[in-house]
Amino acid sequence: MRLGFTPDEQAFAAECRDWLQARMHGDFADIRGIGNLVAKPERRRDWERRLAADGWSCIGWPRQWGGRDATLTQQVIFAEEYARAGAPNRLNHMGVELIGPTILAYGTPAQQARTLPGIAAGADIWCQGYSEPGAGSDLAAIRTRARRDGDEWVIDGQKIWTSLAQFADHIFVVARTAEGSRGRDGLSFLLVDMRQPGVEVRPIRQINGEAEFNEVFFTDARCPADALLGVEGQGWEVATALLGFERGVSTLAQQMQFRNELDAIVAQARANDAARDPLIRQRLAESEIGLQLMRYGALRMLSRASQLEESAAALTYKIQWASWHRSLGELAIDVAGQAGEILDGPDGGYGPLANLYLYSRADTIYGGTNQIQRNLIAERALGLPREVRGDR
Amino acid sequence: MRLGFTPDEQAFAAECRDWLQARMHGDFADIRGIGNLVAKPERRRDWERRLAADGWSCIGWPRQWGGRDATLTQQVIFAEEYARAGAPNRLNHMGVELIGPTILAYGTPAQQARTLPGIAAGADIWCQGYSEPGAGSDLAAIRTRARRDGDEWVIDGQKIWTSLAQFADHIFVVARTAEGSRGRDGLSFLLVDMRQPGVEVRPIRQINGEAEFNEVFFTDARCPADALLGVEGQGWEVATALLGFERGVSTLAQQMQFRNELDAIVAQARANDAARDPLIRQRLAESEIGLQLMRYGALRMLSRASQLEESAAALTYKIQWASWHRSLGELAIDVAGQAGEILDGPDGGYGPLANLYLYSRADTIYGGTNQIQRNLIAERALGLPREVRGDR
Amino acid sequence: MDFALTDEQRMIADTANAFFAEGATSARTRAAMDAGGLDRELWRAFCGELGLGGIAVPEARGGAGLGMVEFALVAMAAGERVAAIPLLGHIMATRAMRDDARAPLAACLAGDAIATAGEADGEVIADDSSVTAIADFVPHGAVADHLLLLDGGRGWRIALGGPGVTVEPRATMDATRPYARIALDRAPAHTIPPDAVRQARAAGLLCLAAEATGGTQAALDATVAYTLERQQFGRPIGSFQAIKHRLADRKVDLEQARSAIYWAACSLDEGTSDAGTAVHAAKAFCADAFTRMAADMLQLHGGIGFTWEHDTHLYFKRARAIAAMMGSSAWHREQVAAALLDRAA
Amino acid sequence: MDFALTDEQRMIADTANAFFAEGATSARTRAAMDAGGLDRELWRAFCGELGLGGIAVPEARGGAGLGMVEFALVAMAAGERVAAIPLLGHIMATRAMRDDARAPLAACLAGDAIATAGEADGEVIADDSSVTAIADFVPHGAVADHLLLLDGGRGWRIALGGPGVTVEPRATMDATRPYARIALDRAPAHTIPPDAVRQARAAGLLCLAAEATGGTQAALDATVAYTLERQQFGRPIGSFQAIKHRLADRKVDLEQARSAIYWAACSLDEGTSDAGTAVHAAKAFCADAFTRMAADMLQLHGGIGFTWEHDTHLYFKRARAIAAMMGSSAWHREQVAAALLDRAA
Repeated sequence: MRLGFTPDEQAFAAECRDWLQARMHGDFADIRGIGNLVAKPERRRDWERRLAADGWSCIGWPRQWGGRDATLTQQVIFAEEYARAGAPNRLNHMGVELIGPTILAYGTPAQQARTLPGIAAGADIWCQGYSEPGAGSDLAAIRTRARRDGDEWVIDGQKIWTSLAQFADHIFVVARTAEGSRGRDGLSFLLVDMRQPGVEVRPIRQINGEAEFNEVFFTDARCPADALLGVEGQGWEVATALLGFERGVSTLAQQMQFRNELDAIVAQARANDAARDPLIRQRLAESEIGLQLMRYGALRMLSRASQLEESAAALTYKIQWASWHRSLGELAIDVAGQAGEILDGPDGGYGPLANLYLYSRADTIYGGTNQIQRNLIAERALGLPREVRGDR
Repeated sequence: MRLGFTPDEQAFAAECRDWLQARMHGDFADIRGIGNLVAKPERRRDWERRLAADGWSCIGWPRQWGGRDATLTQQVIFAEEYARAGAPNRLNHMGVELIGPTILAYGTPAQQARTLPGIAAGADIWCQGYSEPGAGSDLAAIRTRARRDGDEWVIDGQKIWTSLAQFADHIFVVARTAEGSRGRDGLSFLLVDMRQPGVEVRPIRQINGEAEFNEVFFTDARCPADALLGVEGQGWEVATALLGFERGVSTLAQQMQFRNELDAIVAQARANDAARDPLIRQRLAESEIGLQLMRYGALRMLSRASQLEESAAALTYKIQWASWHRSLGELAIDVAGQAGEILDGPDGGYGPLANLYLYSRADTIYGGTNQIQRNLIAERALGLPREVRGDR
Repeated sequence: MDFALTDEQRMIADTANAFFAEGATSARTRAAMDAGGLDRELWRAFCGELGLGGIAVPEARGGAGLGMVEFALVAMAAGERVAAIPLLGHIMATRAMRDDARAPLAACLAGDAIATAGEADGEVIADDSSVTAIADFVPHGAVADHLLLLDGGRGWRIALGGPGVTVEPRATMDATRPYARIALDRAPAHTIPPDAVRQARAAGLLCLAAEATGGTQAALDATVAYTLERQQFGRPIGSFQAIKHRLADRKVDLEQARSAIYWAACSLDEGTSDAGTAVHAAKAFCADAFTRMAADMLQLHGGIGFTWEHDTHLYFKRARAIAAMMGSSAWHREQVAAALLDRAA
Repeated sequence: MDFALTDEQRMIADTANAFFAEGATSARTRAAMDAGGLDRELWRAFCGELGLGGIAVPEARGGAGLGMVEFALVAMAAGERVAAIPLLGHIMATRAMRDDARAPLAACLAGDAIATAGEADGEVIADDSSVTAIADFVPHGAVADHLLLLDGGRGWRIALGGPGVTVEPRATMDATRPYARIALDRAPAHTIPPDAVRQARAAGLLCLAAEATGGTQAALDATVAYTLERQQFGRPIGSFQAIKHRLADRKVDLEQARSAIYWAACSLDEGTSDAGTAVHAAKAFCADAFTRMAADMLQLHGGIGFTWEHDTHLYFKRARAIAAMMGSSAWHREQVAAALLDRAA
């Protein structure tokens, strides 16, 4: 157990830092520090391509597919330097961090050759087609169907809460391929092109007035027969494996975004004297402690993912960061006071602290509500009895 | 809706105050301010008799049975003056406040004549035989049996968590009189003399080292056939009706005890400068607010118990006071600091603040745990679905 | 002592509930949100047809001659529907105008003129007839005709149509009660006596606490209904114990909030010595209870509650606004603590 | 960077866990509670046979030459069993003695002498060779031979058998670690340098945090087991969602507590600049997590957990003691806040 970096690792950190700082204070200064996920999408596409051009798009991937075979520590270093430099949220997070590794694990060589270069090059943006209306966190209740028609799959149904679908070129879809199947059985995992008439995206306006999430409608949408990842009926397993990558090194990048948010709150508290309020100070300390414990928890997960004790840390991570972030939003608006309620952000929208307050409410809902997470922890980590389903 | 007292009510308050203050600074000064429930039992028996002698034992009862037919407001006044004077917890709370009113409601004239005068006179102390090992808060799981033998009921079984049984002359027992019955059916409510060989009391040593609670064992214990309150098989109904009296005027006396405890914490906080800590001040304010809201909630319950809105207030009252009191215990020990952990109380026991910390942990357990209370509120006040039993 | 509502009080509550249930619909409130946060038609009907504009004003001054208990019942009803009406500023300003013969009370009670109230931020320079000050967050300030400006124990009444007044509307998170920034530069002002200032502020705090309690009730009702209807894992989610218990806790909150409202309102009406503590307690407790309930409403509605189309965010944002207005809960608790700790031992 | 335990570290943890599971039984701990809170046989075995008394002391000074990570693993194991041993004072005092050639380190490491540490309360008068002071709450003070007295940045080593020392045992809520009041009246004292004082205090805080984390683990395990076994309404109570969710939250706490321990221990071993913050964070977080878990253990065990015979109260009281020792959680958070807010913007 060791926290410090070797001289080689320190050199790598300097390389990352130099490259990122140069970009963020140079040709990409206009998108430095952008937290908002839907702002300036074209510039962020440029940024994805620039990362790729200089070899920083997916450093953890194999060299064969445009990566650098980076060690875990190198990935940690890059993720942290990335956020520290104020580089924007990755428009292609889903591609690089989730579907890419899943295709590496489950894809045929042909599928890999067809999909990975576009992701690595920053050209193809991906989104995730899991949630459905009425199904919420219950993946087994999926009703979107895909039927075989010659050399193609034909997809009908609806997805919801699809983040950034309005910018995506591709979507990975969990659909029911076995007619009449129920629950986890009969699902398959499909890679679908968004640029076709059968796919329609409707943005969902959120409580902060913006629209990161979307509904995606499939009406006779099509993908080639060999766009099925894994084997037919293996959709549940592939979908679940993909979720496992959510706990990868990108968690550290997310944490550095959190760090930037906390820094902004600290700055506000200093500016309006909230920093002199002992109660606010307690909450700032709690946020600081919680963030550090997320960091060290993530390092535990990443350092030895196979150890039993560490897998419990992985299981508890979603509710930990989601609840932490929601509390940070509450702290943000309390520090801002009434001034935080005035819409004086860019384009007449919410300022960053108010937006954080509103937006962070989604964190404990999507990707498995806190309630679902507690069930999982109780059942898988503590061995308590499973919840009774009403329909079994 | 009116808070103030009429001149008549003010005069009554003065009468209560004068009598109580004279006793508490006179011949009963030695038990003034005793919060501990098991200390000086003999003097507290004296006190019960003295209350009775001067007509203060059960003022809400009918004159016929030794009461004063006091109005609700008079009862409120007496309860509050009682606690304000530092008069001790009633050793015969169960007799005066719970079984007495239940016998008035369900008893035959003969049963009333046999039991009520002894309670009113402060001579007969009662305790409650509800809980059983393994049954916890689940009254329907009672296993104590009573079988008819000529003119008597013969009782076998075990009760637990029987408060003050070591001082009691009588116990009211819920027992299964219909052989082979299950759940709420086949239970009866019996009035049993503790002074017989078939009844054995074993104190339970608690985490604060004292023993308010007891196990009570019945081995061929007996009571007359006509000591069954209500009719055979009606035990569930009678037992539940009795619990309703727990939300009577005595809640206000309990609250004045709470007020005395809060005052002691405030005094300690002033003495050791904890009162200058902004976090402690917040918690003191929360305690003060919570106590006031209990008071006004109780007044709502009592003022118009039949109104729909008020019954919700009644349903929420147990968890409210229990959780409040447990938090008060935490505040007490935090205010006391490490000094509070030193056993410097009378007889080498815990000091009052440490004792409050430990003892109040029972409040959210007995008489229906907080978990049970939340189920009741969700199901009865909000109409949410009932919990699934495992054995049905 | 009788701590139950009288029949007349129940009738007032029923009338107000029916009025807002019919009038303050989601569609009308959303229309008002795009129009300065004011449903003027609803407000006129409230003041005129219903005659509730002067509920707590003496009959001699053209009001209904009732008290703070009755006002609180009305404010709870308005809060239940997140009505876009200037009730807060109105009760504060009219409370301050009661003993002021030259005040435009009649027009305000009739709903023809709109009165509001705001705290001064920063320095206030005042003489006998004018005031120079800035109030940053004046509720419904952009649609108001009269302002009650407060600064500690001092207060002034100012006609907003007069000289030396600059009103800057501000887009506000709770669009049912938007703020305005009002700058006064030697604006003509009528001084309000300290007791009226105290009463106005107490009425405002009670109004916020009562609105919060109404909002808590409505949010709880809506959430219970949703959890009974919404199915997950083949069961209504309201059958899951974690959700039952969460909502049970909110019900416990709600009952306490009601007790807080009645305590504070009665204490103000009867002028008891603990009225100040009661009002602080009510504001802190009820605002916090509403904040918790609105947060749970959002959480338990899942994704749908996170959309603009659903009414959840109206309650969520109203709860936030109430929590931040006229002093945070922590500040009000500190006042309670000071009273408790300064009491003779 | 490698934030997983090494094989050697896992072996140390396994050894310590096995040692305390076998030795620190409920019966022995309860016997120790009636004998000054010290299981001397267990302590001798820990120091002697196991050789763990000097785990974090350099080999040149007779120790095992390991660090704070290894010590924390051992302290967690001791905390899991609420062992009645003077580990806290020992690690603080021996940490301070490391560079002090005249200190009775060997006897302490062997378990032949018992060392403890305590904060001075009130004024301290000291010269080169003696100290006058009072320490009110010295853990295991009544059975100790040597005292490390701390007062802010200053520290002294005092032989308790010497002149000018009065030791008054105090019956203490956590009878596995009773306090003594130690009064020093010009007692001969050896001055400890400020850096050693800082290290001793950090080691003490880490010890408490690690004990708390071990206690949290044990209390969670026991409660999970009990809720699986205990039936109510015809089901194991562990199948009720409210209980599942409560325990899930405690598991989340526990995982964070472990991260806090490793962060703090590594930071101390590597001397990072945030080591101070890490130690404050660990004490505050782990003490609070243990307090919550012990409270839930009591609540979810129902009546049985409220009895003297059941071990629940040992954990409940230990949690309380840890929370109050060496600064409250709020105090430690305030130190974290100060570091955060004083950091250059």
